[in-house]
Amino acid sequence: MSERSERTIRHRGVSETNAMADWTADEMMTVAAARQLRDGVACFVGIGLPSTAANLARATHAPNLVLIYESGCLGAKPDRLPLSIGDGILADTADAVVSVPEVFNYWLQPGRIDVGFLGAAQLDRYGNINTTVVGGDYDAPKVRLPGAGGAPEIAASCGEVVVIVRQNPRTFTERVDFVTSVGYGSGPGERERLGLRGGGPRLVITDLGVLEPDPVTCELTLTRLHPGVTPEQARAATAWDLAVAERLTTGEPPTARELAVLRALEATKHGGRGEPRRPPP
Amino acid sequence: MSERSERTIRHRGVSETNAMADWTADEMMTVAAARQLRDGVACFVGIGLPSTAANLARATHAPNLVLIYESGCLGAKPDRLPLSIGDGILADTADAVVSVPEVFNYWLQPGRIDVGFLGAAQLDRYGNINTTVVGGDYDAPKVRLPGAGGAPEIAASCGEVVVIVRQNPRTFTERVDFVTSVGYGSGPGERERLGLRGGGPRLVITDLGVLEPDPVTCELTLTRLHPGVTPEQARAATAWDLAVAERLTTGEPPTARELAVLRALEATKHGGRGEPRRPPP
Amino acid sequence: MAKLVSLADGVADLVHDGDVVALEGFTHLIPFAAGHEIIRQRRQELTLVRMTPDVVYDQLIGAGCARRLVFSWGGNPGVGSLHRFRDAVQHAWPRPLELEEHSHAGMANRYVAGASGLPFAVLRGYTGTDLPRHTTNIRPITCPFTGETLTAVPALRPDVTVVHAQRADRAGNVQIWGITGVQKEAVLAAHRSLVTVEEIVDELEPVPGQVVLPGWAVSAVAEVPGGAHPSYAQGYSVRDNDFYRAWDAVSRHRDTFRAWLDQHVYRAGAVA
Amino acid sequence: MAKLVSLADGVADLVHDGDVVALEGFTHLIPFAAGHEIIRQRRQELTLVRMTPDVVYDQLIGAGCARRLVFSWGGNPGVGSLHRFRDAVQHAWPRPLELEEHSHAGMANRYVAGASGLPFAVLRGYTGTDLPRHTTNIRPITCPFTGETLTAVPALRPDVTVVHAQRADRAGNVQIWGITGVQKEAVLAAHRSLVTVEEIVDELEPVPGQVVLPGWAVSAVAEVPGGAHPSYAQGYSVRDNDFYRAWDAVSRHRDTFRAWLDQHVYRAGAVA
Repeated sequence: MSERSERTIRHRGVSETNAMADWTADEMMTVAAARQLRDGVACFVGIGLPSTAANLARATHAPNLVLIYESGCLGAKPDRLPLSIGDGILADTADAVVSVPEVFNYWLQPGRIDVGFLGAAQLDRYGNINTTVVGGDYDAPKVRLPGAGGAPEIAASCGEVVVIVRQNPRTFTERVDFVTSVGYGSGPGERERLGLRGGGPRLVITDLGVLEPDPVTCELTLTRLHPGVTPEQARAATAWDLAVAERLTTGEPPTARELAVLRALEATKHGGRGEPRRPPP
Repeated sequence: MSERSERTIRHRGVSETNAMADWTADEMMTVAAARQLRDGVACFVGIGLPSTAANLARATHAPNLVLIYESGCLGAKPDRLPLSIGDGILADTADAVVSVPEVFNYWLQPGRIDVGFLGAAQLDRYGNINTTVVGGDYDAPKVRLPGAGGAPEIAASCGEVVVIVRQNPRTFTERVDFVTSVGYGSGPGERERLGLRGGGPRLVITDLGVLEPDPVTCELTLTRLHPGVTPEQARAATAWDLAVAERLTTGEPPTARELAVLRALEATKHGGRGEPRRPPP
Repeated sequence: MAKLVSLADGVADLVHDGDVVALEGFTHLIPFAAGHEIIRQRRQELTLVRMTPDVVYDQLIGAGCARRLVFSWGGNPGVGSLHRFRDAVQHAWPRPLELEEHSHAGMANRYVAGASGLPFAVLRGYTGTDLPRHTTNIRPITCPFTGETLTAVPALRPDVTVVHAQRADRAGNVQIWGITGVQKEAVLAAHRSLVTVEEIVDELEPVPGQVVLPGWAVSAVAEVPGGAHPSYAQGYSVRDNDFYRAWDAVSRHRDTFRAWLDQHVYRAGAVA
Repeated sequence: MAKLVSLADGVADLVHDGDVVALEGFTHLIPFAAGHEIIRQRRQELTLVRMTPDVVYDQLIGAGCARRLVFSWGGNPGVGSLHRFRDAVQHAWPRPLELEEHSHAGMANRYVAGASGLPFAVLRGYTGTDLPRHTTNIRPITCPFTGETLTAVPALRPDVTVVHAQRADRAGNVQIWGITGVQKEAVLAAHRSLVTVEEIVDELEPVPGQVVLPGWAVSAVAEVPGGAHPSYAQGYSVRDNDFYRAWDAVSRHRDTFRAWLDQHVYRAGAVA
């Protein structure tokens, strides 16, 4: 998946007097995700949108957010967007850098991480995630995706999971072709039966709105729309018969500060050739 | 057990013209142990006589001996005798300092250490070692000893084991009261049956001579005497009917250099109160 | 974030009668001052856990704080026996002491399992020894791939772990260097943790060989300069070998031990 | 003691046709130059092992060196898909590629078991996912103390592991700092190991956060400045993000890939 949104649809903001009130759907999605991170929690961050959202949160309302990267960086405090989960800026600014076995065994597995951020290539109504293969069968897939990475255990062991994913009927599918990471499995009680100790998906944040599991059925339910989005758009972007909350709310648009900080962060995400060799520190 | 020998018997050396030719039985034992360490091997060292012998070897014929201490110091190169397995000089001079779990799991357990040095409170004819309880039963022992420490796994996993122990009938016993560390168990094939991957005791070095396992029966056999010791003395110091090799040899006495280096090392083993607090480095 | 507390408050809050308590520190950085505070607050019925119950546990055992000891090597390193430990085992003085006995490799792996949120650890260990006869906490386990038999030990999950470290910052991030032993695992395995430090600083200057425990993984930090004495804190102090030697005589008899305890612990302040 | 060798000699000596080969380095310190040398020496039928088979394995797979891939995440980090990997899986080009697929936690623990001389590792992982349906190398295991079911994975024991590091001394002691990933475990799990380094120095000045691999635990060390490019070596270089982005176009079609391989690997010297 590309780090940069390929969508260019722009929403007209609420305030004509605010020069920054133009935002993209991806910006709205990132801001909505950042807002979900309470200050001081520990957050297991993947690269791309989750990392952008987490760093936006840290630069705005959550200065003490603890960012954990699977490369072993605990409490990283990058002043620019890292370009990979192993960016040098993460090690340079971390409270501690530990080995990859340690980050999984001592930090993720025992449930020390409050929030896990995940993406998805396919997602079903119970928040089960596929990032492995789409179409055909496993041995001869139509599309071979990167695979599991840290996701199965993040989904199993974090206190809760937040999924960030663009909403469309190919992604929001009736049945995932491969269960890479378990959400609520086949429904209520399944996580407990499997012995998964984390709480599972608490939120799915898309470019259209926010879905939350129904407290009884565990089925993902549309609970919030981003400004300018209709329930019909969200239902049309979902292959299953999307449940909509009785009290469907509309989220606040990005504030000028959120957008300014987000765009300043994005501007740090330039490429660049490797610099010539420097002497060691 | 005291680090310092309480024996004061002195042997008259071979050369009347050598002013250093007076040595103690413990010195002979330490020198004999040091000589067994080939240069470049990795050696798991306990404190006391093993540490003295290993450091003597490193200061004489084996400058590239790799000293491994269970405190996690790999390749320590102390210029004085460490006073405990966690002496700061070990960390300061080590190639790498690792955690205690790592030293056991990544370094000892896979068989990376060539030689393990062990002491014993009791030892039987198959080189099984007791450092746990003597007399009475386990729950109400006559003497409670320190216990296992690293010894059971050193005895199991090192390429070979060298035992350094003073010889007397209480220690060299028909049957150990508790098997803390396995030598050859009940005899040939037992290590293989137990799945122990190290070679077991290759040498037992005492203040009287050297015992080696018989290649067929695995029974410890007296193969060498220190200068001035008789086979009868060794048999009298052994509670079982000690086998004596057909070709019993007599070891070389400590050289002047060995004694000088050993005594210089011992002289560094002074005590001392903690110094007042210093600023951190 | 770890709370910054006094040693007395830290022990009062975190160490309770009947708790499973681990004081760790492998020769280096042994939390003696915290041990004395536990004695001073007259904690009872503790299960004491420690790989090397050396002088600090000799003191706690002799003071009657312990009901049970889980350990792998109980001696006065470089000196000899622990007389209070022996007296408790051999003569039930001042009270009986139950033992659960392991090897270092087993204990280290039990902490690793605890830190990892696993119920057990697997090792090549104990095989052929008499140790498994005396506890149900050493059991065989079969490799599901090769069929080979190995040894399993259950995770250690102390109610509270206490360690000493060189430094912490004001957010409670703890920095340890030199021989770091099993401290990280012991802290992460525990439900609660108390770290005494030589000093609290504004900024933790990185040091080669350091282990950093993030403040959000520690319950409380107390500044206790010299809190490892007679053990040492690399960069701050050296080991007081005279004390270890002198302990042999002090601890050999009940009355000299009690006099020492009275003078150096009960009547002393929070800092040893 | 590790031998000091040229990269070409190191690969010739240590990497053989049909071997199980692990190139590790978690985003940082990826041994690209060694990968290119393996391609240049036209190794065949390799089982390639790596947590994150990114661009370096896209190159090895596209060059036809691999029969099998054991991995947990195969993508171009921050860019997108690996087109050579996809072409091999989806169209068996240039030859079929068997997959054995895990999670990061599983792969990391497989290396830990290998480094520890154990036949398997235990973790909380894979449960409820479809991963266990496609390999026999993920199996349930029961805790002998609690009865709880966990997951076992077999040890990884590569024939040879190749990593890149910042420095080594003349005895072959290797120093790595920054993100150290799973390199120590991958080296210790392997029967043989080759470490490429930015430079060989007389003395390894200690650096905070360092991991040191003793020379006696490494088979050979080769000085290959820039050997991690387009990945980076903290303290020596920064990541060449343009290269990773450009790789998407280079690798998308077989002919552009072959042209790149011809120009930048086959016709290049030992140093990438």
